[in-house]
Amino acid sequence: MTSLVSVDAVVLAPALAPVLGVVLVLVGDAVRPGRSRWALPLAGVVLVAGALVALRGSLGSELEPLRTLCLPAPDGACLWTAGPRTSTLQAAVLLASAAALALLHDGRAGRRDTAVTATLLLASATGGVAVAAARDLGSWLVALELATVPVVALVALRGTRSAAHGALSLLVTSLASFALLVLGAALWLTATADATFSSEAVAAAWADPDRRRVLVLAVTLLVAGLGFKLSLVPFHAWTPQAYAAADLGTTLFLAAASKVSAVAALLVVVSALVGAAPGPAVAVLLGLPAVASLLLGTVVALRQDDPVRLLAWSTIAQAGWVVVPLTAVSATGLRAAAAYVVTYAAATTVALAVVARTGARTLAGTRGLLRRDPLAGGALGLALLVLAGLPPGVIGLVVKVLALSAPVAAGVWPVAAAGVVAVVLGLAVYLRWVAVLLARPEPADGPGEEAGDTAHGRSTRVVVVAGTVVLVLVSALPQLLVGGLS
Amino acid sequence: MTPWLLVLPTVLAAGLGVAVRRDDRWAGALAVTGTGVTLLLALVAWISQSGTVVGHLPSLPLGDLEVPLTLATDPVRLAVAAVVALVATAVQAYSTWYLAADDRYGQFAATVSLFTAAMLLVVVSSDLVLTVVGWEVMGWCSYLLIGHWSRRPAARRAALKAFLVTRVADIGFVLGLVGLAAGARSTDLGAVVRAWDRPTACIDAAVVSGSSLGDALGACGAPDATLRAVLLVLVVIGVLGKSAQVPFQDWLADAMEGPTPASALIHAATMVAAGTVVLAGLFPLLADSPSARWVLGLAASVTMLLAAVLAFAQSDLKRMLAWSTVSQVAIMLGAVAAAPDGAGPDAGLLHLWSHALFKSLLFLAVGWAAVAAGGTAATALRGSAAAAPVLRAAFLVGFLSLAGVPLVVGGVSKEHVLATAWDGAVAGDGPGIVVLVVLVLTSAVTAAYSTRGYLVLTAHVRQRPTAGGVTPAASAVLWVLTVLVVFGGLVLLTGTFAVGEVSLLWLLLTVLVVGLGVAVALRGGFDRDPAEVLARRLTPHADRGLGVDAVYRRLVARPVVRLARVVAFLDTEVVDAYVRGTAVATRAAGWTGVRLHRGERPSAGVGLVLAAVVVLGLVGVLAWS
Amino acid sequence: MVVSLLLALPAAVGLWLVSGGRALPVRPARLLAASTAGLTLALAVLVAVTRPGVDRAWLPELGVRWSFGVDGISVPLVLLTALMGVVVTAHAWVEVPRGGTPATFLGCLLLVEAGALATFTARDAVLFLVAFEVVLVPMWVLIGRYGDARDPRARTEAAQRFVLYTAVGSTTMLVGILLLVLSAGTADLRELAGGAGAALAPGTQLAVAALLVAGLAVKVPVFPLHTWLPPAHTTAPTAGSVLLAAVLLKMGTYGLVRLPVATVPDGFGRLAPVLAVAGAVGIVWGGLVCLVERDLKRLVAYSSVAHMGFVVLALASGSQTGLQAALYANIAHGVVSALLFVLVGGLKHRWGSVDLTVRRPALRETSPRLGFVLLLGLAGSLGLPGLAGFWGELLAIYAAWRPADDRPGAVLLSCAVVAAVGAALAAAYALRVAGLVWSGDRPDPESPATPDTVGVERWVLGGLSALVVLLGVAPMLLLSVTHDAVAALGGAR
Amino acid sequence: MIHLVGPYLLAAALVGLGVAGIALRRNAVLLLVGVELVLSGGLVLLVATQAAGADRWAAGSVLPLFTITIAAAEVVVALAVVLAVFRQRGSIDLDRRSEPEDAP
Repeated sequence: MTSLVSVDAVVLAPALAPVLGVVLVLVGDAVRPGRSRWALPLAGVVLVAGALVALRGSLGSELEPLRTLCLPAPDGACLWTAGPRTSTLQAAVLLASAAALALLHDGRAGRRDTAVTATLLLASATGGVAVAAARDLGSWLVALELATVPVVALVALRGTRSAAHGALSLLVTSLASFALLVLGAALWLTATADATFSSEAVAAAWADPDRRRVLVLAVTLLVAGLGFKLSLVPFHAWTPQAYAAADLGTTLFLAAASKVSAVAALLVVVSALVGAAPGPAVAVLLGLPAVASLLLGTVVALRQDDPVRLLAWSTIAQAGWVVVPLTAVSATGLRAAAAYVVTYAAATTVALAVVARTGARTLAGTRGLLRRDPLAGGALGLALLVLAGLPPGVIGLVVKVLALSAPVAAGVWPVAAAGVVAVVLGLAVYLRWVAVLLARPEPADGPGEEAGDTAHGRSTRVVVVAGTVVLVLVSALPQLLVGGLS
Repeated sequence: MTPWLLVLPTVLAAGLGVAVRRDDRWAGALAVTGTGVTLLLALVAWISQSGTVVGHLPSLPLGDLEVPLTLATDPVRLAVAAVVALVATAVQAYSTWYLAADDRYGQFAATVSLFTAAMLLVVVSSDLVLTVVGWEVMGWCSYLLIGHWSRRPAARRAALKAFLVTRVADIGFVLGLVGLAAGARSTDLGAVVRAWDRPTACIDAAVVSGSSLGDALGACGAPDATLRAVLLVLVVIGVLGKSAQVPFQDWLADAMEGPTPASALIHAATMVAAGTVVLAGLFPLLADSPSARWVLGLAASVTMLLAAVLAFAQSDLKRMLAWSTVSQVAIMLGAVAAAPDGAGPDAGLLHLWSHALFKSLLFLAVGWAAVAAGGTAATALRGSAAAAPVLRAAFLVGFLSLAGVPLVVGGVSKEHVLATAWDGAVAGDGPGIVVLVVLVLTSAVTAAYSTRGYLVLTAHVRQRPTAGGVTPAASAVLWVLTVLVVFGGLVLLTGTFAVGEVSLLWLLLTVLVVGLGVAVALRGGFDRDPAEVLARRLTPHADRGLGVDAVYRRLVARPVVRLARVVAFLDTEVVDAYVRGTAVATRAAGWTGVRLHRGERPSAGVGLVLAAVVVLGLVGVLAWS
Repeated sequence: MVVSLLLALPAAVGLWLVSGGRALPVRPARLLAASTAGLTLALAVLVAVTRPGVDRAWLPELGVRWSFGVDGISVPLVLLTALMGVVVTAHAWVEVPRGGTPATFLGCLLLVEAGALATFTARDAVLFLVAFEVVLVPMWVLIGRYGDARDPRARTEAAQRFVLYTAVGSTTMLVGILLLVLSAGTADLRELAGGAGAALAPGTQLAVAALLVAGLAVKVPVFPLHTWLPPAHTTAPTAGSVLLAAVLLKMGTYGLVRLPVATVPDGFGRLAPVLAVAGAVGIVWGGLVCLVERDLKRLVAYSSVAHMGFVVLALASGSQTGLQAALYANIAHGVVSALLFVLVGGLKHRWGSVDLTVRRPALRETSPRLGFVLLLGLAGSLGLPGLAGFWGELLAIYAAWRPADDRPGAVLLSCAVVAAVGAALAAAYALRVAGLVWSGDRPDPESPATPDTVGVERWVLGGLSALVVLLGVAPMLLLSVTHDAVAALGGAR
Repeated sequence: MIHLVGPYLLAAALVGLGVAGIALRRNAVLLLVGVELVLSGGLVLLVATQAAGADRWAAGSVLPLFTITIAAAEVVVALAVVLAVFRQRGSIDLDRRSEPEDAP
């Protein structure tokens, strides 16, 4: 007996990279405490490197996923299984974390707690990467909480009164959802008698009425627990508070990296149900929150005047969109959800980076941005159109088409109908902002107004440019994104 | 010679006329040339051609509907085309003088050319679509011509009224023709007639061989007679509108607001007469459909007499001529309606032919006289024929013809109409008897107002009106027309119009009736206006067309505008309300959502989570256990 | 290759004008835009003659291909769109609305053109949808930014209403397309029209047809989904109105022909009576509103509703004649309404408003050329023979009178009668406008005369007028182009 | 296989108690306690499942260990945040609204 499990460091690299980053930062901080200006750049480099490794994986094939941490021969199950979709999601998590770091770097130049920030963020990214590849209950739970807990601390770290309040909201919701997740995991184990997310076990459980009941309850609790991370209505209440309270970098992390990892976790659960559990049950469990998110998110976003809060409510609506294809419980639905969340994450990253760059606290603060600052204005406009799903943000439209095609194929009409309504309301939300961007800048809107935590730094600019390039590229060739998720 | 050649010159003249409209001389020359060439071509064809010549355009690819766009000429059509071209040439030549001072003469000349082209198209059309084309273009041109002096509110209103009234009637016309074409799956006139014609020979043979009529109809594939009657009635409605017959009669008198040459054209040879041409084309179907014949016959009869009476009582001589047109067109339509199956529509067409000659003469002459006298009212025109010798001759011949005195062209044609009506009355399957009776009455009234017109125009007055710079062209036009009116009856010798013999008895009857009318008119002596003597109290009502205009307004215009207001209101307040309602509802929902989340209490999130879990769990477990 | 160039040229120049070249001064910008539009027109003619195609993989996961090409149905629309591109960019010499930089304005025009061209050439259902959406944002900018300068609020509202209302339609259509594509297993419009769609179960066909018709009816617009159109037209700048009427509305009818009519004929057949009634009501409804409408631009917009009613009615009839009539009326309305909007836009530019209740010197007296064109446009609008509008409307009435065998004859017959009444209403409102604007008294010497049309505007109006007449006197030009494709559609039934 | 009604009932009772605590208590620390109760219900369930019929990895025994560790970490963060909040506003009542003057 050589070892308990096989370990392939190259396959694990996307998760190991941030871990390495954590170690380096902690060691560095221990050597020269308080003088860790390099911590954030270092973390960024590590994250991008990890993302590149992960991207390599997304070129692979679905039939031969990257596997490691496999048990010896008779069992043969692998605790880490990363197909192309998983790899792409991991890359998205890492890149979004890097973007968040960039904003934090610009936003808190001169702060002393950069090492802590970097550590927390890297830890959370590790969790996000790991949860995507986890295929058993234990790793899944651990990775998920590793992704969640540091974020609470990150929000609280800002130290203001509202940050504390937001962190408290986030905390209590996350605690409750953690309890639900554990309970759900226990019920899952009870129902399927298997600690992995395997469709065979689910199919077996579904065949027995008693176990089916427990399984449905388990899925309910798991969806509820993940719904919190995804900001699905009704698990969304913390979102606007935490978004508005945190640093913009943290907000970006919450909005992008955290959402991608949550979706990755959800995909792990749902992919076990595909083909095993009949659609309608799961369709209702996922469909109700999805529809509620779509409608409530857009409707409330329509009345927001703070860009960050608007984006928070838009996140809630977009979370609904991510879940829409999952209601079909089909392989195409999984792909559509992944494509949607990646697109959403990219667009939101760009939008928040631009908000950080301008420091606007109200929509009016971005008035005429397209003329004052064509780069930022154009990037924001494109990102909003992607979120709205209108060309020239073609990718936004493509992923909406993908998202709707799953429920249409499965005949989940109420969800499709809600999607139609949400598209239109969403247009109202985002075009309202785009109209402000297009407007003639008022003379009063001088640069002097740009107070607050403006981040005119170079790294924010890099984020904006890189994000825009990604959006333009995948808009022109949607295959680049969608192909990596099959 | 392809029939398209008849239409082309005037179309070209119209097109080029728009281009050269600034230069009066060019415009005039072009217009006269266009119609003149057409006249020549028509005459040459009429003389040289014996049978039917068909001209094609590439047919329209329309799937299951065949639209061959055929034109056809035969001697009758060529005769009518010739007279149309003649009148148009006369009008064009005349208006070079009449409208010499007008700043929009060029437009006028081009419009007249287009108008002529449209009428020629209707005349030679052998395709229902082309008929509609000519028909509608004429309507539009009438709008432009009547409203030529658009600075005058009365002219604007008259133009609007003319177009709208005829267009409303055209609803029937278009639907009728569309229905006929739909039955035949073709718009070719021949195909339509074949498709809708009653296969009489087949039915008779079947009935003789012992089957019932119903079976015979079925066996022979006879078209639906009821539908055919409905369609023909629809077409007749359109014709009634364009020809200003009851109940659409009122627009034509108002149309006198247009320049006199335009009136001459509209009244004499084109628009109002076009209905006769169209119905003549559909005659084989019409003859088989008693209901359509009755509708047409009754409307024509009522119009004939009513218009004649109104004509007599008009205080304005130009309007008198207008009403006389209405009456005369009714005679043509009456002839078509009354003609029995064997007779054919040629009596009506012959009357069209002669009416074109004498009515254009009268209008052009009155136009000259009005220029000389400075107005068209009977009092103003009194004695104005003295302005020029040609006027005296023109009025004499014209009114004789209008009255239907034998030997002049109008008399010749009217006798044939009488004879046809008699045949129809004898055959007994149509409105022949009604038409006959009313026609006789109308003849008397017509003679009376013709006498009145002549008396008024040629009365002795102290001050002789001056001729007023008439160009030789204009007076030559009048002379030519006068001569043609006198000798036009000789057209019968060509054998173009297939009409029966007229016995001496009819001649005698006509003379008697006309004499009666003249005698009545002369009751007040030679120096007084007969209308003042006989119809003083009727005159104010007649001048207003018996107030039919108000009826139109009350029955059609006002309800439609009211309906339009209601619809406009509904459009913004009901149809659009759901749109605005959605916006309001969305905003309200957003407001509610914001209110619900205003507190941002940490505990609220937890509560929501628990509640949702309970609900979802219950739903899931209960639904799928 | 040529097709790609046809789409890429206006798109690329348009994108550059709204991004990199936004600061370009008006002279070079409009020269660039106009020459691009001219080149596009040349390419469109080339495409119409050679009929090339392009077909590449785009989204294999969804079976969507990057497939563009033309057939008899799309050729006239491609030409019309390219021509309107020239018209609107040339119109920049007449008037460049304020509200942003001229380059952005022109860029948006080119982007709308590119989107419309892509819509008309797309041979893939999903690609069609994407192209369909491309025009929304530039058009929204045109209305919202460059619209009527006097009323910013109305401008914003009209733009928002336009984009949201049509998005409701296009998203509904999206669901319909997805259902169609997923149940038929292909997104290729040729395959779908060639029998893949017709083979679907009746229930699916009906559902697909209902979704597609409901979605596209918004864009057409069909009564009662038309209320976005009048405000959009009223506030849009002249060039925007022209594109809206001549190009965007056509996308709706084109979509109706391409999607429900061609792919799910049985399902469409079951909906046809409803559509026919909506069309007929629209004809009369639009005509009646025009009788009392005060704003000339709104009036022309409502007349569009009436005219599109004829198109829809003809489509609903289901016969080949009906299809031909619909396609003809479609193009005819494009040309006539473009003419009227250029003209009315010019009047608004001159007068400041086009309120019909304000007494002004008659056009016939002060500016005969403008007056002539107005009269021509009105005559075309009322369906005068010899002008473009006539053939489509007459044939639409015929088609409704004699619909395809599977249509309820009585319903369509009543619709034909109503449509004929609507034609009379058209005469009434056209003459109402002529009476108020065209004819009238000589102006007071003091009242300012309306300047007559000169320069580019004159050429634009002249060209459009010539086209109106040409389409009227030579219908075979267009009918023979569409005939084969229509016959092929009929054969697929 | 033995019937495990007792452990299941215990788990249900713990979860119910925890949920009640979460729902009714407005004090952050007491809420934490409620969460821990729900968690322990889950743990009991896991162990009971393991006892009822072991899965191949004995996850019912292993998972509780993981979970307890995570919960401990979570509580650390939670207490830190609660402390921070208490320092900021002198109360850990979860029903308090975010103060407008501090809102962004």
